[in-house]
Amino acid sequence: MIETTTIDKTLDTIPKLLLDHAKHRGNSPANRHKDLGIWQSWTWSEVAEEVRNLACGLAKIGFKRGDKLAVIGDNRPRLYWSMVAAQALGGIPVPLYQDSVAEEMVHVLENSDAKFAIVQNQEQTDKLLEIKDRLPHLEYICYEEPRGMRDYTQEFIFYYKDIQQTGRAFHGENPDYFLREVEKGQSSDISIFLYTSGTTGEPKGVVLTSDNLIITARNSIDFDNLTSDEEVLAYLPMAWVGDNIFSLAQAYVIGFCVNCPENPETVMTDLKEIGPTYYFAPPAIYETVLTKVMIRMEDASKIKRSMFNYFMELAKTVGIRILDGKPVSFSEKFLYSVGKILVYGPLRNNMGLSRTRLAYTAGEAIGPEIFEFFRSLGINIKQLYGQTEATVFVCAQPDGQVKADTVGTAYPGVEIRLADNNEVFYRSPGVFHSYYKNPESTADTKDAEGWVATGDAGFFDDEGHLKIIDRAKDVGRMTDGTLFAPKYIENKLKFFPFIKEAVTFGDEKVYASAVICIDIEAVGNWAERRNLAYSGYTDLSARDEVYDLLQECVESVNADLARDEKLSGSQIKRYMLLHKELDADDGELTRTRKVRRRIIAEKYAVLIAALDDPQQTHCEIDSQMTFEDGRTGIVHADLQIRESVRIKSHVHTLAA
Amino acid sequence: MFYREAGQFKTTYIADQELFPVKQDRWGILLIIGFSFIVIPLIANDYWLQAILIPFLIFSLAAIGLNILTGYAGQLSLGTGGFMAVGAYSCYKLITIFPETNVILLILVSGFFSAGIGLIFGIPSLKIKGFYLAVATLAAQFFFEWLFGRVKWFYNYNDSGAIEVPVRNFFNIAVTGPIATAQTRYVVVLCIVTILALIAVNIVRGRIGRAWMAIRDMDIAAELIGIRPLTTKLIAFAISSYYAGVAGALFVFTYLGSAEVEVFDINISFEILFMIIIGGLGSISGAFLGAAFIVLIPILITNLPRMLGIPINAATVEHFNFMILGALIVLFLIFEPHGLARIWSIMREKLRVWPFPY
Amino acid sequence: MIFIQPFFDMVDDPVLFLQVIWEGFVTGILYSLIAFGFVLIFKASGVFNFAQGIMVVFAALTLVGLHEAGVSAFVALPATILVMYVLAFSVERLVLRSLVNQPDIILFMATIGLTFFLIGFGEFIFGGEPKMMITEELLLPYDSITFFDDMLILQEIDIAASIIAALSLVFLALFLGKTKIGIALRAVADDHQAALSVGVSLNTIWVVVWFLSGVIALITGIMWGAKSDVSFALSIIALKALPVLILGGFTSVRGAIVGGLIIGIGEKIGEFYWGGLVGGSIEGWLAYMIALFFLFFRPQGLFGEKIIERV
Amino acid sequence: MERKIGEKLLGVEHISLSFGGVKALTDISFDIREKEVFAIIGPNGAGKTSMLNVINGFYHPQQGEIHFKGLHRKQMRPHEAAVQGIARTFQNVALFKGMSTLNNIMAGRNLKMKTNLFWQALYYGPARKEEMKNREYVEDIIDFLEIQAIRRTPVGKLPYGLQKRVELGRALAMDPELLLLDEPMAGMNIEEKQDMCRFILDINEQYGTTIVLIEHDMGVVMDLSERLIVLDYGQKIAEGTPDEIRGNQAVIDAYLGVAHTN
Repeated sequence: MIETTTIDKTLDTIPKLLLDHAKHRGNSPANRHKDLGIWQSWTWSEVAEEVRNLACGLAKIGFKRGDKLAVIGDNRPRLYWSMVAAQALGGIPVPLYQDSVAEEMVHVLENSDAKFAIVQNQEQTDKLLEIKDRLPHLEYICYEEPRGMRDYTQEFIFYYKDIQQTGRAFHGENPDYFLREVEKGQSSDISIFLYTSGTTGEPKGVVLTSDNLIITARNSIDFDNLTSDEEVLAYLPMAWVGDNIFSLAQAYVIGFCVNCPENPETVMTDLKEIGPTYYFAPPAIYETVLTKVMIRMEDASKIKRSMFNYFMELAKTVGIRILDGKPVSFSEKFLYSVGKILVYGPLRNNMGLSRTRLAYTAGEAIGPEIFEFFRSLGINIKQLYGQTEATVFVCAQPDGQVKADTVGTAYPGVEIRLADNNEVFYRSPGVFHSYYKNPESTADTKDAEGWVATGDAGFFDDEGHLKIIDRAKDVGRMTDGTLFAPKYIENKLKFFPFIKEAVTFGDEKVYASAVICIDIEAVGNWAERRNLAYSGYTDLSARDEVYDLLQECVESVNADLARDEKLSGSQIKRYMLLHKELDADDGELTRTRKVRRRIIAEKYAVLIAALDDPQQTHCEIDSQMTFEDGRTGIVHADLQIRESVRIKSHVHTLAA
Repeated sequence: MFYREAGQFKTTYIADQELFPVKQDRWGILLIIGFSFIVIPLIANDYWLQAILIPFLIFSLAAIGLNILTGYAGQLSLGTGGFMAVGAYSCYKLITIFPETNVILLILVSGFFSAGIGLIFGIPSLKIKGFYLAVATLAAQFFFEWLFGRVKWFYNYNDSGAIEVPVRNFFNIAVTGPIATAQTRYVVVLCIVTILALIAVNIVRGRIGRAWMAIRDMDIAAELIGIRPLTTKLIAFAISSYYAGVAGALFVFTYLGSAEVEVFDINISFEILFMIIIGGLGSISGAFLGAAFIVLIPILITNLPRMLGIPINAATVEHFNFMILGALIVLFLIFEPHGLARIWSIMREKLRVWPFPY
Repeated sequence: MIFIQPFFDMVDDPVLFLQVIWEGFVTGILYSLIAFGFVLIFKASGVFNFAQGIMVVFAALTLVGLHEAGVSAFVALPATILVMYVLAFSVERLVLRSLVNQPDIILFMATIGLTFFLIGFGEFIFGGEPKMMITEELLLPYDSITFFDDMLILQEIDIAASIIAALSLVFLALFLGKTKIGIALRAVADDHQAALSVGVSLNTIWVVVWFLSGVIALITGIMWGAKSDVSFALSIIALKALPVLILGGFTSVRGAIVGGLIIGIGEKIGEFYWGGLVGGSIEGWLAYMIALFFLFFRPQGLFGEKIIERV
Repeated sequence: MERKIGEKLLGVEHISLSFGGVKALTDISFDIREKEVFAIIGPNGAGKTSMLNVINGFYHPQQGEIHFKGLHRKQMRPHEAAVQGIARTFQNVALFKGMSTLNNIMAGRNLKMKTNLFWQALYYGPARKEEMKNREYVEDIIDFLEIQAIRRTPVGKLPYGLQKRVELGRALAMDPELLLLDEPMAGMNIEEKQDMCRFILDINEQYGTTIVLIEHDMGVVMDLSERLIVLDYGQKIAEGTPDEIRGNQAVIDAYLGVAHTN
């Protein structure tokens, strides 16, 4: 049944919403989890009961209002329930990144002074035990999967189901306890702590209230008119704000079903089985999907391949126009519908996106051809710009006005202004309450009127779409005064499948230069098809053929930059291909695979110097690297430097 | 390419273990059934019904029977013809003894006689395997050829030595005998075959089917997990022979109309064996594919040259048929021992991953 | 009671009984020959060659066919032998080679396929209608000798058949015992590695055994053709070799001979004395029943070695 | 972690076995108690496998008796052993190659399934209920052995290590009281061995199954088993705890010496 979002405004906390769904649509599915070979399912009323039992159980063993509950594990219904249970008791859930090592957890756990921790399995339990003595507040650990936990006899360790058992009994004794607790909840209550994995410094705990979550959720539901019939796959980290909106807030407000994959390895197959109608993924995932498609098509028979190419060409024009509701000729429509049968349909089916009505990408800029690819298949993929501090939404692309290189217009209820250094500020109902136990950074970020500094630089294009170019602090000026937005250029480079990572330098320099890491998979493939033998990454990236290949990429980026008056000056003059992949283990990337510009600048100072010196065409370097097996060693390499053609900006010529 | 499996997820084991878990397959099969029940009787002419479709269905049934025994339980039998004969003749005797009883019922009952016989000839399978057993089953083949040819009681002492199918009605429609129309006989056969095929599928995907395959794949291991070899094999023999028996009864009652025992000679046993080899050992759908294949070959050999204007006499057709059959068997055994069924499932896989190659 | 009667008949007319036994003996010899062909192939390649029976007919048919085509008998004979070699060769090339290490049962079914192919092929070339064996042309005797004032009649051809059969058996025994290939062949029967160590490739061995059993088939075919006429109707009778094998064991030459005689004589007696009581011509299945009956007591046959299953 | 070793479950008394004069086992006697992990070790051809074959009724000893769960027996068919609750895996995997992982393990439930042919033919009512009940049971095992990914794969296509796991799953599906493992780790790499060890211990504790295993890797045996006997040329040359055995000179001569050479 379709529900329009005429939502009872008195339902101002997640637990209240839960009870409401249990009451009104108790038999429709709320959660599914691929387990023991099938999708185990829970209706809203079942979820309500599970949550109630857990909450009562927690209360029984001593969970008080305001207590913090750490949640660690893959996306699992029970873990989501534990967050809701905590909220029901007026407590605060603190989801952590399940793949971070014990050390990385210490800060979050003790900063949030979590008293309870509900974890997925033995692995997570072990992490906590390893650091427990440094966490005075942590009193209770509760695990979801009993596997291997037989011998954990410590009195402070509990089995999820046992707690629920106690809870059931407790509920039997005081039947109205749970309801009362839920009723106590208010819209202004603090609803969750979300720790932002900052590129620099310790993560900060972003405090969000019920209002933040629920109002934002409502707006977004109206914006994309989501219904209670959506199917989503919850596979992104629970600690990430997005997941809390998509898999929790939105789901609980409108009441659609959230599906959890069997385990991280099976996400792709599970995705295909569920076929979500509403899907979210960072650009990287869309990119891998596209790459996989292309690589698999390489091995297809000639006829198939040419058919595929023909229809993909067609889709690029027709498909997107259809999606944007623009007119298309009858013959085009006909051909497209043929393509639907032969290519688009099967393709979407294999990607598990057959039923996908709405897909989002965010976090980073997405490659135009990736974006185009999915839209041309008739998948309405859109970009949004957001932050934890904004409870996700700052900008998003309304249906019908979707472009690859913008993040869309201001979101409903969001005001945006640009500072003179092009930094983006916003104000919205989603604006966070504060950073937990960190008033000064709160003050730095959020001013008295509630304007929040994003730290990102950008500008509006003529259609009022925001264009983010880089972190404000990273945006520099070149000696001739033109804006230098490294990230912006790097992303443009990285859009080429052959380029894995790129680091550009140009701040206070005469010309811009780039250090580029090839994508071993894509380039390797390319090399094989030209049966070009190579011994490994270092060898491959030193090849002239590869340099020639990359030359084209760099130059087309330059052409692209030339189109933009503000950035034309920052075209790349000299570049080199690095002999190794940037690696988180070498501290060159963050765990979330973001480039650590500073560290690289120090580590490869030699190279950068060489790039800046027009005379040098070569540069030798010894650098430390970590190998697959974890050993570290020094590798020596002699890297060549190439010049790339820079295009004169048309804009300038016109101006002159 | 027609598969749209995204969103077809299973929330219960019942759904997960459905016969056709994928929606598109369900539609496909329904389409086929609908077509053969409604469209064919309307459009097909007598030649098609009488010369192709009816024998095809009957052979499919026999092939399912043999496939249960050989393909699933791994017990090779060359006695199918004999078991079919038992079915046919017991049906003939039944209809003489109980002239008033519904003929369709009798056909189904006569299967039990051959089942019983199958049980007896299955007993050696306790001690012997492989071609030893195959030879043992030849005993059944030759014995019954002789029995029904020599003992006059079985063909009611006709001078002709043949059994004549009397006219029998079902709701006042003649379903057997000379005046029964091809349409009626086709529908009767189709109903019986469909139901029995469904039953076969159910059995092979359940406990008994697994026990059969276990015995087939590794009898020692099977015994060590508590599967009783003899009982399991005997069940296979009984059920298999039941199918053969019903097929035999149908063969005479709805196809030939009158027959001498020679129609059940060893060659029919071989033909049915070939059907399951070409169709696919251990696959019910394979039985149908194989039957279709082998029923069609002679027709093709006869008609193709005619179309091309080359005169060809019946004898040569016969010879070619033998040669081609023989060659095909060898080829299939070499290149696709799992037969047409496997080829189909490979094609299906291709369709599922379309446009990707894998 | 009525089933006891025949025993008295035997005693009453021993000469007739002798005659029956002789008849059985002759058929038995022929069974033995076919069975021998089976055993040869089975020992060497583990293939249960269902087509052996057909090869008999095919050989005979080729011989007669060639002669009808105007080839003189003594050219036709070696020509046929050549044909049998080509057959053996192509079977090894086209069938066995591609089916190595397949389960025996698959190979068995392949030979059934081969059977059908040979039938179709043979009839296509030489026509389906029965033919007369060219007995005289091959200088085989065709009179008959009689004893006990014509009470006991022995066909000379039968005697010749027995002698030739015996000779060829002896010859083959020598071949297996003395020649290098023969020894290799016996080695293969035990294990393939051993054979290779003798320095003969499996493929050649297979060609050889199939050729040998082809020759045996030809001999059998001639004998049989001389008794009845030559057509694929014979192939049913040729199948009789199967019960013989079960009786004698798949791996034993001795078994093949003894089994052949038992079946031959047994079924003749059965047919002659009891057949009438149950409607006659029980020859068709009696052999199988006898074999089946045996199976219960010695599944491995009279001379086959016992199979011990290991885990 | 304390394990509750219980009453005597299996008694082997003066077993002698020979094939046509060749002595495979001579006068072997030992007891196995409930819930223990018991190992049989010895050089190749010491008669270890024959011992297992005797226990689950595949071979019939000329002399001696077997007591299982109190009741004594001299002769029995393998499937009777299965009925009594003895399961078994093989030195070289003996799976049903043509069937999927799921069906292989389901086959292990055979004894627990009873519905008659009639319902089987309909695949409805009791038959389907029973099928689903056992599917659930099997899925637990699949989850336990971490083989979800290969649920539908024909076992013939699986790598050796996984096949061994599936075979273990099949034995486990019988819900046995006594589990005989014939070299469960033969031909495995370290990683697979470690997994297998973990599984064996978990089985022993989670399902409370008594386990008898034959294993060459002394390290593994010493870690896993509470008690073991050592066979050599079909005779028992030692019995005791791993530590006792380590010290035992006869064993060192007979076994360890061999083990080092191969």
